[in-house]
Amino acid sequence: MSLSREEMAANVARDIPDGAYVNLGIGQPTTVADYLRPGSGVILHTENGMLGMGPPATGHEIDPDLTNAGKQPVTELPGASYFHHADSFAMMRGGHLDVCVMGAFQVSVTGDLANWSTGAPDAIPAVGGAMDLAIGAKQVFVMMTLFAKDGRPKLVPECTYPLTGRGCVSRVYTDVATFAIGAEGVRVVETFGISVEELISSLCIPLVSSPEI
Amino acid sequence: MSLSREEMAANVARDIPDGAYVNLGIGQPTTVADYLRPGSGVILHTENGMLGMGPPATGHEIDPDLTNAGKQPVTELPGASYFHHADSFAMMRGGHLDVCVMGAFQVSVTGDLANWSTGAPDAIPAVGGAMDLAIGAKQVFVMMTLFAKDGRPKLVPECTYPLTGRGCVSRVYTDVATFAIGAEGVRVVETFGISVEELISSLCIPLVSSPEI
Amino acid sequence: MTAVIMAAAEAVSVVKDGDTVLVGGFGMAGMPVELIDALIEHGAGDLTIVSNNAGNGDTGLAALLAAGRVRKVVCSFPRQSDSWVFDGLYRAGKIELEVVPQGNLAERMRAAGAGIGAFFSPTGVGTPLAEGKESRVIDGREYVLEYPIRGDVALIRAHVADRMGNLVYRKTARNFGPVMATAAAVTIAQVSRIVDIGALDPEAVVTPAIFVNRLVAVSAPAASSAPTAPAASSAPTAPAASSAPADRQEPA
Amino acid sequence: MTAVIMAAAEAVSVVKDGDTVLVGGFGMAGMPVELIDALIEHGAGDLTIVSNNAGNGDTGLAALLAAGRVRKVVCSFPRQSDSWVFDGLYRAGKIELEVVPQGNLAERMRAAGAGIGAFFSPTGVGTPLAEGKESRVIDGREYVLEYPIRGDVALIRAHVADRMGNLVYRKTARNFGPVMATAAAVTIAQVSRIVDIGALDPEAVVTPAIFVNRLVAVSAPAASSAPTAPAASSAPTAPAASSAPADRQEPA
Repeated sequence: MSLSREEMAANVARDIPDGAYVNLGIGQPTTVADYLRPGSGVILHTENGMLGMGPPATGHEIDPDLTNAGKQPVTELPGASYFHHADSFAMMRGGHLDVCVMGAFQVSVTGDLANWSTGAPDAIPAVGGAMDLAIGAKQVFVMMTLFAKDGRPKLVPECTYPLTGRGCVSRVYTDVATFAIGAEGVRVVETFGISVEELISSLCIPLVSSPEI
Repeated sequence: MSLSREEMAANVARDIPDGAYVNLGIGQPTTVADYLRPGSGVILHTENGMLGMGPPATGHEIDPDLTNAGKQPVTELPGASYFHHADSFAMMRGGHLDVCVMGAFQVSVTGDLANWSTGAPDAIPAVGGAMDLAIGAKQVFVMMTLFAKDGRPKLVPECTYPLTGRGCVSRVYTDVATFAIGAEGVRVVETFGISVEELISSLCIPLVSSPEI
Repeated sequence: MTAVIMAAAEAVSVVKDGDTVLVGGFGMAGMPVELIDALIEHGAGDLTIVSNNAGNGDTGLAALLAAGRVRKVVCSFPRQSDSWVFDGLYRAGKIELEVVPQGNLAERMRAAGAGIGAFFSPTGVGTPLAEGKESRVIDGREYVLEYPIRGDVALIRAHVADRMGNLVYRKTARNFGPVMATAAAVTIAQVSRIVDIGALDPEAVVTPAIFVNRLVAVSAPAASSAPTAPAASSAPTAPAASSAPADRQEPA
Repeated sequence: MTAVIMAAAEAVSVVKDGDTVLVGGFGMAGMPVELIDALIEHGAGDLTIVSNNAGNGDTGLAALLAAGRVRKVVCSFPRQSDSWVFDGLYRAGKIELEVVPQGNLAERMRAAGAGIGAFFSPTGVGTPLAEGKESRVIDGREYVLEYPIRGDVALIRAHVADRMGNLVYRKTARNFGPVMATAAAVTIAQVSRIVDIGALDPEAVVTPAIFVNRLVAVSAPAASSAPTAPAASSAPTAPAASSAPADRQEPA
């Protein structure tokens, strides 16, 4: 059985080291926070100027001056700090975040990431902080379904969509398998309801398997 | 009669606009603060990370964590703010200070400033924040005796000492005259105990006089 | 000169046709809505607006765009669930757009404020947003050369100011305010409250007064229902969006 | 990882022979004297020290130099009235010196911490300190290209830390600390006091914990007789120089 979005988020959460400084991208990656082990000591960064971001705000906690990168109301944890945008992005771009988690349209076998534009001629371009996160975090985890709605694989020999960052992705968490991207190429770390042989035949890329699979 | 150092400092202070943000260099320029009109609203910047610096600290006010650029203990005025070194120098280099006042070995007719090194082979080079101040403040005022101890003029056709900054000085306050440096060249603003003719004959530079002299 | 306290209409009258105006805020958090309203009233047009987004809903920046006063928007993320005003103008070819990665946007304004002529940025390398830009490999890593973004005027929202113009902000409404304040020839700050000189802790001032030219007190800013006490963390009283939609295209 | 609290000796044991060590302080204000003492005890040598000055008197940085552990000093102002240790080593040809204008020194470390590959600086143009460096005219003004300064380790002194490593400083002892904390692979902060998580105001944190790896509590730092309460401004009790001489060559 392929994984639900929640199970994918749990897989990502499991690989985040205790005490790591982490930025969770807008949309699906935001849900990874729900699966962090209590007491993990993971500290969340939000690009709009905060470390120590807490869970979504509800009811009387909602404060329009306290939002995440998706502009949703959030809360503040003890030990939080606020800083301005240049400092926040210096933190990202300077390589201080341990992990960031983002969605993707495509990831290439060399870790190129495409997640901001489909290149459609009528689309309004918008990139936000994705390019800064992609090149800044020590590890970039991608969370996506392995196949697009039209069935085409999203883990590809080379990205056909406009790039967000080059050679930056180290792990890809999908509904049917988890991959590690490194010097040796793409390694299958785990599969879910699919064999490595089926994976190989459905993807047009070279794969190596972890010994334990 | 040529001016005392105190009178030179008073001349500089007189030309600092009310409410200006000002950096006073180490040594003689520091004394300009003593001659600012009470209520002038001038706000002093110190390169080591403070706006709103007050007078020197004495007795029980002395705090080793609160010093000026000369590492002398100072005080804090209401409305002060502290910031780190990169922010302090961004303030200087970004053109936000209205006036800085510095000493000089030489100033050229085009406003070049030499005040950090005599180029002596055995000297230990040291520049501090002088080069940043020279290029950063909206106006650079120099305060110096017009002649060196050996009698040579310090307002020169071209600096022979290593430069601190190019074309940055707008006013030169000396013991025998005050000069303005601008597009039209060097203008004598005021003289003290010396005639313009004597000035011209003792300096090897073209001078224009203010109409009022 | 320390900051001068004035009404919004007078404060924004410094904006001229054709100016580049830096507008604070990340979405509505930190957006100086009352200053923008005054700018609409003032009437200056042909503006270039530099802001993280291109307006939300029908107020603030969106209202300025709707009034036809903006020639060009420089931002990182124009397309949001509620950016219909910008979307319509853009699709009708009535507005120019320069998309800048958010970190480059912040750093380019920081460079303007800090006197940096240009800098080699790690962001955008190998992407369409670096096309045509100078690049260089330094210590084995490729960078793109980026230039400062300066404003004629910055409109920002802070929380509390003292009468000199020192500013503190509130939570993530801080965002672009401190950077924009350094990058504009004239910075106008809308604040919830103006206190006496000496009332702010010098260690906690975020924007020193040297960067602030004009102060406008707006006791109940439309963009925020934040309490006015600097240290307060109690709940705001006005309603707020309880489930703001994600503003990025979700690729997954 | 949030900061780990340890003794000075253990904290500085991360320094290896040949490392580049960023040392905070402007003169003695903000100088992490106890960390430097521990580093002398630790014994690592062949160090490159990046600091604003090159030591004062016979303690702190000066003691490290006197112990023969430093190959090179990168600073803006080595020559001071009480820099006899450095002066002697320099004149004896026993130490290298790179003089960097103070603003370039701060900005180059800031660039290292912010991921900037290089930047065009307005400072030093046309002076001997720009000789041999790439320059460029941008918008009619000349700039010099400056590169980041990275540290293997930063030794800084702050005032109060919480147990995560968030730091606040005290008055002008803040100086280079926040910048150096961002520019080193390992940042060690000496503080007067460590408080519980939540005890610092999130709006007033100057160095977020992400930049701090090791915390060392020194209840009575030798370099300062500052009171330990964060907001206190009462008089210190230890004597201090009442008429420190100017540290710059006075040209007038």
